[in-house]
Amino acid sequence: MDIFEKMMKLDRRWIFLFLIIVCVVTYAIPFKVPILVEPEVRSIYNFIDSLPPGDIILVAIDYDPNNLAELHPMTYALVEHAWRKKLRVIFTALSQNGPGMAEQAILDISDSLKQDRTFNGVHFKGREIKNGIDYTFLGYKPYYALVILGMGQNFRLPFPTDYYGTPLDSIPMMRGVLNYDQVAGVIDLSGGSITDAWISYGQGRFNFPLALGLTGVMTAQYYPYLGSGQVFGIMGGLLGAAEYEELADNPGRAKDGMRIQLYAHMVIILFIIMGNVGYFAERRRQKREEKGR
Amino acid sequence: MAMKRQIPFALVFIFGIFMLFQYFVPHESSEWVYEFLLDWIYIIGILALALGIWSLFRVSVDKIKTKKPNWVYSYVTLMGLFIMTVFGFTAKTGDSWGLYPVFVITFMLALFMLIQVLAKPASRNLYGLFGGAFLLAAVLIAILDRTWGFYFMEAKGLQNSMFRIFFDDVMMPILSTMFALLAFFIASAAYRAFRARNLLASLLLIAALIVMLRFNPYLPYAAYVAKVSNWLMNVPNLAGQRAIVIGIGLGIVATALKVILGIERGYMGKG
Amino acid sequence: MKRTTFVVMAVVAVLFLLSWIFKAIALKGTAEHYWIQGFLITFAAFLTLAVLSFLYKDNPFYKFAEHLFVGMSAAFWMCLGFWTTIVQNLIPRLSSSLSGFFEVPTIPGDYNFFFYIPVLLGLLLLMRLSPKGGWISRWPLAFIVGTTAGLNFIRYLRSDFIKQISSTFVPLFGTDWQGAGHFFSHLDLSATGQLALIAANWLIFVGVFTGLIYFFFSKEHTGWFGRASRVGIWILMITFGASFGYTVMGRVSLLVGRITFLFKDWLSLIS
Amino acid sequence: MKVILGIVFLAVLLTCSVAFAQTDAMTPADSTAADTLSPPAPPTDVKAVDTPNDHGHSITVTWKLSTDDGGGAKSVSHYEIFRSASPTGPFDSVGTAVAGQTIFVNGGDKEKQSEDYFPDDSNFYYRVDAVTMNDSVRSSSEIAGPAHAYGQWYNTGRTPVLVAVLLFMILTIYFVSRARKGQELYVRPLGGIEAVDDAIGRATEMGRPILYVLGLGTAADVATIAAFTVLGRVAKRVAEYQTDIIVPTYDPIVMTVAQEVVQSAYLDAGRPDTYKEDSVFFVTQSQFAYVAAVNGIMLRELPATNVYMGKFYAESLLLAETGAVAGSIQISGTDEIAQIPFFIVACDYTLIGEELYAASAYLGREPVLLGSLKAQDWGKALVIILAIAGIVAANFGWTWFTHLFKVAN
Repeated sequence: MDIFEKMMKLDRRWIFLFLIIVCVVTYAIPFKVPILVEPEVRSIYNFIDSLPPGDIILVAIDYDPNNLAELHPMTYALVEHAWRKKLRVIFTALSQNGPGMAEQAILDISDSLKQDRTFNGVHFKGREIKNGIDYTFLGYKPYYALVILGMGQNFRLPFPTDYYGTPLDSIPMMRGVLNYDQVAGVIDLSGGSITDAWISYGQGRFNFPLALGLTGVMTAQYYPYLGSGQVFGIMGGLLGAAEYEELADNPGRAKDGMRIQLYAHMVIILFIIMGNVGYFAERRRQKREEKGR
Repeated sequence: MAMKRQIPFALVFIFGIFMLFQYFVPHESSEWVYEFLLDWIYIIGILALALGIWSLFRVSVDKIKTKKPNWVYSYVTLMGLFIMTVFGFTAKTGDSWGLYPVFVITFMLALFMLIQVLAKPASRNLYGLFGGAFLLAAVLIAILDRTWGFYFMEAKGLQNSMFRIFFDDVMMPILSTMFALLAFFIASAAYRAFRARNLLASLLLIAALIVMLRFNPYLPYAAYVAKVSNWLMNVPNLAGQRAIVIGIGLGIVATALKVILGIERGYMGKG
Repeated sequence: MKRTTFVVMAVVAVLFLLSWIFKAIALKGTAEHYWIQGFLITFAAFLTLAVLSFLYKDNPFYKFAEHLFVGMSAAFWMCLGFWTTIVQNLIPRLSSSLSGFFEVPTIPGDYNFFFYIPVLLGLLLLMRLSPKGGWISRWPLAFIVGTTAGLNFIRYLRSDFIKQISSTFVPLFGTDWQGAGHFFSHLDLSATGQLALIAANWLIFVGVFTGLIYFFFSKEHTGWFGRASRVGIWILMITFGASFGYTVMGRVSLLVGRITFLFKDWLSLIS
Repeated sequence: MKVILGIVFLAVLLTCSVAFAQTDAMTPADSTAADTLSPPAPPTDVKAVDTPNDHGHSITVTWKLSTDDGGGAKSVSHYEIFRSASPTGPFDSVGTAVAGQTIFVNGGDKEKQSEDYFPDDSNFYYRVDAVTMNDSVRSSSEIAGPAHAYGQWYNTGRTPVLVAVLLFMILTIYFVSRARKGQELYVRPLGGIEAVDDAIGRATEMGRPILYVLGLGTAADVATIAAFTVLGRVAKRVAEYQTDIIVPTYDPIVMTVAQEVVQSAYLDAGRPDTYKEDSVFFVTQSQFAYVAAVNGIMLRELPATNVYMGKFYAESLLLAETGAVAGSIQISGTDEIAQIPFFIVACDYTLIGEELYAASAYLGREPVLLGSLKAQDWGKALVIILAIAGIVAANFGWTWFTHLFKVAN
């Protein structure tokens, strides 16, 4: 067996071994990989970055633990960025198993805000994030389409109280906040059909700026909404989250994940190329042999 | 004969036609029947699970009985089946588990012995005796130990910490690792099949490569590759998907119609 | 048992024990039941590795994990189905005394006695187990197949047929067509966005068209028809390649989850 | 040569994408806040009627916008809708609609026990208030009514679907009856199905079984029903050749049906005595446990051929790759679009989407089944014709044509 034939008929277990070694090594060694930022993620970052302090955004944490791996990093990167910019955030969790996870994320992000940090050369002083002042967590209500429609009339219709049972009227941040009109924009992070409801019932009816965070599998089918202007930005999967982390100069779990993804992809591509080189060399040799005969 | 052959197809026709035209009747009464029928299907499905569990049990015992290759592992299956069932119907009432572990082990041993009765008719009496004794012991523990109990009436078993621990720490690791095997298999499948053998294979290969390279920042013209891959996903991919979806829709509609009209009968067997 | 198998088993057992002890010691400060916690994490790691070992070849560890998983998951779904469907949805509708027995609140309704029908159908299905009454199990099957065939007929006709057709209705000559003259006078090559959109729409249309031709079964694929169906299969292959390439990313992230478990939660090698 | 052609084809596609650009996002609309004391103009022409095309328990209220809707100092922020059982009141608020809306559906639950119960056949009166940002600054419309809710027997919004249903039924019945009369029908060869017979022959030669995987579908999935028909054919061949068949199932009802199918196939082949009851068995109703078990079977029983037909999800590649390692010939067919690529890559033959449904007709070679295949093709021809007509309509701005395809929810 010559080298080309070996390249063509490699035992798949070598591929497995190589893949797992590459994954473990890239996971264990935290080196930096450049991340290419696409315009659809940059527009979300720019949107948040350009809002004046005190503005309100709505972050819909509408995924459940199944999609945590891909969408959680987006929540962390985006909300931390928003709070550093002193924006106020309304959270919803319209997926049944979501609220507990969303609450945990909010508390985690609040913790990281306590430290002084420097992002993109700008120094941010740590501060305490207070429920009711910096954010309101509305929690879960069934029938997400109706909830989205209801919030267009008044947040108090679907959510008379927040997740913790406090009436919205007695939450300082919600004073004078009636519906989407008082919200600068909505960012929906979802791994399912709730996204469609935000586009058709939310953005379609009430015309607020809407950006999406989606799982990798879903991303491609939502690009048309970007073209039609219904959505101003899309973060797709771990890649989108990593791009946001890159923009916000706040490397987190998405960038860790991307490092592995990138090298795993390269391993797979390498093997594909190898197989093809072997295949073509073999074929040429066979042809030559046929001619020689 | 009619009971065997004609009535089933008559039932298929009646319910099929009803569900078909129900869609056009918004009236409450039609909606009401519709909801009933959907609930029924669900309930029948759960009752049918008994058939499945019985099949699993019988096949496993049969393997042990006839000593087919790998018969030893059938014990593992049966153990998993029974241990999880026990957990699903028990819960602790007090602060501690008391003799619960002893009970579980005794009960498992009793089941082991009783399976031996089925598998080894030669020494049936011996195993029967031991099995009965262990079963009696398990029952006695269950009656006498008040720190935990059987719950056939309340869904306490689902909150049973053992039920959840076994789900989280035994089933989940296997499940997610099985799922993760996909990462390896996708690599080996790509290596094996993505060869530019002919035009079709080359198209498959090139499209896959471009999309896989979409976020590789080391590549020259990386931004351009990302754009091209987005375009591939949104234009030719969309067209192809749409053609397949329309085709599948037609196939499903035609097959469903054939089933309702009794033209397609392959699913019902004969005789 | 072969000698090597025995040695491997022994080594694994020793490693397992060591891991258990070390893990328990490591957890001592943080967890209350650190011996149990240590065992569970070690066992989960063992199962993870057992499944991963399948990549090398089939082996006793994989067989163990597989059989355990099969048995436990069957019991798990049975318990879940029993508690959530039978006890919480069916029993409360059947009779108040039964639901009193199961300690669930009754679901009032005027026509609840209809819920005896699925119970009856479910029992008919179980008749399969009897050697002579097997044929009667076809009745519930006919009910299920008929109902869902009617349901699917409408569902797919609507979503895969009518909706997909109307989504192919896109302008192929610009967003607002006001005659050819208007189109050409506004044809500005610098406005690539518009042009690209039109080109994309054309390609989608051609793709759907040729893709559908590929799926024609009753006409021979020769002549122009054959050529169109060739283009159709090209588009389909690009679709498949692109979707394959696109999915790789999601699959690799599944692996990351398992690596995290092994190296972080179990071995604590990576902080 | 073909490779070059493919590359050229791809290059053309890629050039098209050069210009592919995305339009910019839109900017948020400014919210206006007005502080006034004089009330806005009331909404006019208020009408209350039963909501059409529903099951009752709902009344639709429509009105004409207040003249102060859409800007100005006394700008209306929303409308509040009130209802009463008598024209003189008292009126209760039943909901709000944002400014710019002219319709409100007042519906409720159909269950009498429900708090939100909305009775049919009782008269109600409605009033609509135009409300400004200051909640107390408002003006009321005239009272509309009486109106009562009732359920309809036909949903006019779904007529397009009815037309399609009837059309399809007529097509199918027409072609089936023509086929019954004995007209010859051509069916193009399907690679995967042609391979089935060879594969069974190969299994017999090698003395190895055939593995038939029905996937994760239930008896409710049409793909699984199509897979049963293929199973019947395969099982019959298996019985004739005296090979073994293994059918692990995921759903107990699917298991029951599969047993029926295989048993009667053996009967058909004239060998009911060789049918083994345990050849069709239940594994578990958990996706990955099922995969683990089937993978194990593949490596231990070493089937000569693996056939995958029906509904498959993420497990498609796990199964097909393991089968490839075991060296089995693999034939697959599914209507799960996301899984077709994996089968294409890892299997020897793949039935793409609709081909699975055609396979049952193709295998049976019964004229009636082939007739329905013809109806399917006419359906596709219709799609193409309608699509072209629709595109023409879209380019000429004939919106009425698009509206023909609008289906109410």
